[in-house]
Amino acid sequence: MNKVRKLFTSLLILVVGIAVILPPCSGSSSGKALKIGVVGPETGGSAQLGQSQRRAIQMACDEINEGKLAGDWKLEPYFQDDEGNPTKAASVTNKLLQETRVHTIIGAINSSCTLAVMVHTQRAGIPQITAGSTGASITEQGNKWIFRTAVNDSHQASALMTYASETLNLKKVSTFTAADDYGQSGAKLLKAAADKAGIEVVVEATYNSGDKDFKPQLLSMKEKGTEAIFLWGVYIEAALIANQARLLGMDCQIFGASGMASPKLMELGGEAVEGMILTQSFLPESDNPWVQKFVDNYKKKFGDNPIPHAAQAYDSVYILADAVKRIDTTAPAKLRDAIAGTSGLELVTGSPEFNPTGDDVGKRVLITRIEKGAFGLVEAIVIGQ
Amino acid sequence: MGQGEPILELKGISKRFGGLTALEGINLSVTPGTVHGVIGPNGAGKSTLFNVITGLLRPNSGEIVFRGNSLGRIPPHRRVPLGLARTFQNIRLFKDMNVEDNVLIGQHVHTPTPVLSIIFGTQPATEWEDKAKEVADACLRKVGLESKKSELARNLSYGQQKLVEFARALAAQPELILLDEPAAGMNVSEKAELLHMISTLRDEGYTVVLIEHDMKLLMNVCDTITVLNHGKKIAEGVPRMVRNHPDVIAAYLGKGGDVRAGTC
Amino acid sequence: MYYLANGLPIGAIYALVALGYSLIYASAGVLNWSQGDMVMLGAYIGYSLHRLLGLNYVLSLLISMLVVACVGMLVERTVLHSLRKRSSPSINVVIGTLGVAIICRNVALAIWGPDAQPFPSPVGSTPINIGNLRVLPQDILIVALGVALMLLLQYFLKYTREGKALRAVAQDRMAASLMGVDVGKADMLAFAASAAMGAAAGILIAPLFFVTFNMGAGIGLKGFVAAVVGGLGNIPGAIAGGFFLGLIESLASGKISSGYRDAIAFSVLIMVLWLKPSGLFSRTTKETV
Amino acid sequence: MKSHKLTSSLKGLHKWVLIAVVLSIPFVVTNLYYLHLINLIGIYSLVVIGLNILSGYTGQVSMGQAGFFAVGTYTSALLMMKLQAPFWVATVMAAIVAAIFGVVIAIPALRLTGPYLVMATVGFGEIIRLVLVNWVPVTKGAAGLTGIPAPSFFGFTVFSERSFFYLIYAVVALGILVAVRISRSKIGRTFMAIREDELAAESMGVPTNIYKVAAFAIGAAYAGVAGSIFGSFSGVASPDGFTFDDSVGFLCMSVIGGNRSIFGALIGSITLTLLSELLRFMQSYRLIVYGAILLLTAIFMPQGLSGLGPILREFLSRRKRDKKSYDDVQCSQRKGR
Amino acid sequence: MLELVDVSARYNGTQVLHGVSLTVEPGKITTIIGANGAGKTTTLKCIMGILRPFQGRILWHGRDMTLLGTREIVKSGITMVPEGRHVFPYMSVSENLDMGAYLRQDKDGVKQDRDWVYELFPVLKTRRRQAAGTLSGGEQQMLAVGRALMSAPDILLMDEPSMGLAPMLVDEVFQVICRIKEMGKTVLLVEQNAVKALDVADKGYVLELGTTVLSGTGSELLNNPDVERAYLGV
Repeated sequence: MNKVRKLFTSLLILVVGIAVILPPCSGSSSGKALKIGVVGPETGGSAQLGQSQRRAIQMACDEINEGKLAGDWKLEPYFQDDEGNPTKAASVTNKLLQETRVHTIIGAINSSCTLAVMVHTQRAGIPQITAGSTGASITEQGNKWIFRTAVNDSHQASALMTYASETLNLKKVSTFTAADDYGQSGAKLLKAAADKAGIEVVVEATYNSGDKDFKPQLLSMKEKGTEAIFLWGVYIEAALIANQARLLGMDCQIFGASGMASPKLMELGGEAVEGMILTQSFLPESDNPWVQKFVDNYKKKFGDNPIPHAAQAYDSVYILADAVKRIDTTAPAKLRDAIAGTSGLELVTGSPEFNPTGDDVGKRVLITRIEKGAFGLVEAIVIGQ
Repeated sequence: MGQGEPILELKGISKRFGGLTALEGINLSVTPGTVHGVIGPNGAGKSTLFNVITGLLRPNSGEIVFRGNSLGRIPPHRRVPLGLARTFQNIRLFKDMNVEDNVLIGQHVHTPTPVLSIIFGTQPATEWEDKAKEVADACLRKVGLESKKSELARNLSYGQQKLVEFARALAAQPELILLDEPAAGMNVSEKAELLHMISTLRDEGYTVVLIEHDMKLLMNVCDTITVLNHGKKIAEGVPRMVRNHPDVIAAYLGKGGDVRAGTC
Repeated sequence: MYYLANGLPIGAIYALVALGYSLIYASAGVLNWSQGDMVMLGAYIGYSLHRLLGLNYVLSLLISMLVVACVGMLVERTVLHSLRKRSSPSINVVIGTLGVAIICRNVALAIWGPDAQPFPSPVGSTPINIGNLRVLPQDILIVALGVALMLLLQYFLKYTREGKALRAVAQDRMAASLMGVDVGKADMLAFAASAAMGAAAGILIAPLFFVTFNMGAGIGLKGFVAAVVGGLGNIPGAIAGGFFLGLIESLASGKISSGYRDAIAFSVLIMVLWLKPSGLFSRTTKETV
Repeated sequence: MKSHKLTSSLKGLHKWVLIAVVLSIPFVVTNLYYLHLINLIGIYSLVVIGLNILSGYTGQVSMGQAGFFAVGTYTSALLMMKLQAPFWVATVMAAIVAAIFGVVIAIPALRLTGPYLVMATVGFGEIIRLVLVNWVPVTKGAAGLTGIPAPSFFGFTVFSERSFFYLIYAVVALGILVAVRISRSKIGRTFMAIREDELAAESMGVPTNIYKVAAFAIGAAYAGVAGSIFGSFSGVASPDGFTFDDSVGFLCMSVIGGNRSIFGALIGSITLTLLSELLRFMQSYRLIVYGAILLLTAIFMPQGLSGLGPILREFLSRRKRDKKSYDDVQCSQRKGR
Repeated sequence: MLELVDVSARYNGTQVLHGVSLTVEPGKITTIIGANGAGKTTTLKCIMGILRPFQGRILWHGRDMTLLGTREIVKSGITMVPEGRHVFPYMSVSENLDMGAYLRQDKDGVKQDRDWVYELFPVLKTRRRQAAGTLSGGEQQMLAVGRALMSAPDILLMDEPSMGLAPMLVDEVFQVICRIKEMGKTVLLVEQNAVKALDVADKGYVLELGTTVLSGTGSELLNNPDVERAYLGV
């Protein structure tokens, strides 16, 4: 046994040793290369978002490099896993900035991670695009290095509430949101939007991510005579809530936000999510040629329909490609200005245009309804208008 | 405290575990400066008696008076500064600590804990530590283990561990030492050493109460012997008297009086 | 009444997982932190058999329990057995089984991917009305099968030779070995039975809560809590603890605050432990000197 | 006599060389990513030192150390953000508040041992996290606090990784110094006695309850100080950074490094932090390997990595001894002739 | 039939046995007496394979058993009634007896032996459904003996069967030991109660500090003043 122990000890020392000795291996980039650092949760609770982001970005970079869509520039993505943990997110950002010496960063997805990443991109003066974080606070920091291709939650909330009050004529609604960064910001924005639209919020319930039983909260909504439930969270819980609402015999309208817009929602929710109304930035079934090309390629490569996070991440790469092509340099300040000046591009989720705080206001917000197991477009709103 | 007054007095102590009566109406008084032996067959309630005296077990009835004060519900650790210290039947040393540290724990109640001085590494802490170590070394010298002070307790032989426990109890500077089977597992020379030590302690003015099976040791060192059987006191007196007491012989050697256990 | 009906199914799941903790603690005296991941593995293997290979539900359940039981035995051999041979401190068992948990979780992620997988209920999803309660058929199935498994385990422990040997090892390791019981084998058996219980729990809840690679973490922790409340090592206690926790959770989120539900549950449990340091339903044994 | 003096001055030299090496790290390690990791290691090792005092010395295993870490982070961050308290005041307060939480959890934990104690500490950690998530008006909920100010002393602001390095390692050095003093003092000795045999300690006059509570308070205070620095260091703090997994991570560092030694804390945080970063090249398989390494270390190094120290020392001294006994043999043979 | 040759063993790092040699003859009661800490229990543990001696041999019907595991030793017909009884407290009396027969495959024989044990200890029959932990000390001792007998052993090792029992029960225990001998079983008895043990024994060994210092027939030793001296240390 002692032998095994010795062997193991020397192995461990070897591993640590190699790692310490190994020089920081910088990417072997030659010629004109734009290095893009990508931060997202590839393991842990929100792994499916991070892995979708990774696929879409890899695909976009391949397309751009093959088609020479960024002029002479080659795009090189470098992926890092933050495990959904802000401390890890900060570490890997540093790794990307210091070791890989990336020119820009796409990430992260959890708002808490994105905020942690922003501290370092701002310090280093490197532009950052988040394709996944919708929390309103991200673009309220006064940080000029951050851009967002996800739809700011406040736009989604007001679009939904306006639709509920003007089209459906609802008066009493409840919000039911995740007790995480995404859900908590959603709850706040929904309340504000409801007040503006003149709708009464009778119950403001929350749940912890990972919860399985939502009936107690649903019951209290039922008692208060709620006409609609606004969900803010991810698809697993949304499907469960819809299921349990049906179980309790509630037939009120359910609304949701882009975070849960995934084909998985229908797969898991089945009958129960039929008729649910969601905002999203992207519909795989759309007849928009950009969308169709993206969806076709994605499906060919990965066998699945892409989720909106993937579409936004994909667009972010095209925005970067366009920016670097225009200025023909990777100087961070110039790159930042170039991204800020993006205009006239036709992409999967709209025609991006950033406002002074970094939000993409050229984006389409799509109000969709689930019909026969698929999203159907109800109305498209362009944020900027 | 007058010479004749007992240092420890037990008045009608009873202790039951569930249905089992471990001690029943025990009266006992220990004269200061003497060695008092407690004997009895296994399961007679000797260790329970020690646990009741040191406060690890609370008696169901009865009172314990130590140096004129009733011990009542005083927790075990507050009985040590009053002058009580003990050893255990199955050695309970701090096995992964060195011998000196074990003995230093014995002095716990006699040294201050200068928290701030420890944190800032100032003089008082080191001075106290040095003083404490001197006392600990003296205790170890008494049991002849000074040379082993930096060994881990677990690496000592059984007999040596017993002696360390003894030194640890001494370090508590007690008036009364309770020794639970100190000679068990010792070889002949270690036993002789122990005998000598106990007599020395008595000469130095300590009071000793000990549980022991080794009659030779008891006969040679005890001033008084109390005999327990099935939780009751069946005899008490000077060793010679106890040695010849028929009840004691019957209980301790297992002679069942006239009733023979059947013949095979 | 409503809260009772609501707490029962989840309570049954907790009870199954808690049984696993207790069984292992009783026989081997250690905590197995990979218990929750046995639930996850069970659910995934069941999913693969049922959804991908088209086996029927009951068969998938049985095969999956069998496979995961083997995993449990493997864990016993690699972690507990090696550590016992070296008489390592028990904290190393905790670290070792945590290592196993991390491995399981990420192997599952690598094999089945990050997405949640649906698992259709074998008994349909049309709610049934019982009095003024609406319950899902799967809820009834969970309670029924869960209780059946618990009874089966009880039968195994009470009336079979190996089961009795397992209880004997739990009660007195030395005496059991004097009877000729192979205590090492008993440990393996305990790990296998625990893992199988966990796997069953996984397949039972899969139709309600879907299958995800990190589903084991939450359920594992709750099962541990239930086992502790019931008094670790106490089999009926673990069952009672599971149902107790299910009900407390149902009540706490309904009556007080859903966000603080777990916080309330944990506070109650710490208080319970304060009053009864070895669990609510423990059989107390006193240390003597 | 002379040689004795020489060796003692050599020993002194040792110390100075070590200090010089540590001080020069930020100039040698110019890659800020590595410096960032080194800084994180420093913060973690403070947390783990506290955990070692609690678990390794006193024998009370805690799986809720991230809870104390969180209390420290939020206390200090809120004091600085809401009351504009200077960093050092906030840090002291963080230590005190965390210690108070330590006492609060220690009291119900006094009667608990083994898995029951583990459960109570797990519960405590989760309660803290859930309060941070749900007490939105104060903690800003799950998104957490942003814009936690950088520490500043006499107008000099600690902002860069390099200046943080000096701040962190000054505190780590202080923390190690105090921890070593405690562990080698009467207090540390008493902690160990409680770990070895609580009943015997009680019988020797040790008020075990007070010491157990004290161990919790000290363990928590270390985590509190570390938390305070961590908040300023990362600028943001959210409940995501203080989960059960993080508590487990601290426990792993403690055990893998060797929880019965103060330096084990340092070794553990270095090993596991570097390991999880170094394995990144394996992408999604890295956590599998990480788990396997945890498992193997637990099996093959029961005393943790710091347990290798004595083995190595013994190995070296045995070589010396062998040589010496060889000399003895030669000697005696010569005599015999 | 059972022979220990110069057996030495350590317990927790300290050497407890310093070369114990003894012989047990079939159909007889052999007793080992000695003061506390003399190594009596350790000797039994070595025979049962719970402890592994580092020196010496243990022969059973001429076969070397020194390195076998407990399970094999029980299978070969050796059983021990441990000190402190060690019944399974949460199992019923009859389950405890079943555990005794754990290694046996002959159902009829087991049933027969069970009836025999109930006959030997009628009190066990009346309490057969009760949890063993709720029995009195004496009853538990009976159960421990009965459980050991259920394995149909050739030799029964008994460790301090009279410990902690009231005098009346002590007598009963020794009567039982005699009855077991009458059934043709061999008994190796470790006792502190020297007089009683020597009274029933055919042969006795006196153990002191891990070595056998005296041996002889029961009555020889009983009347040997040296025994009293050695044993009592007077």
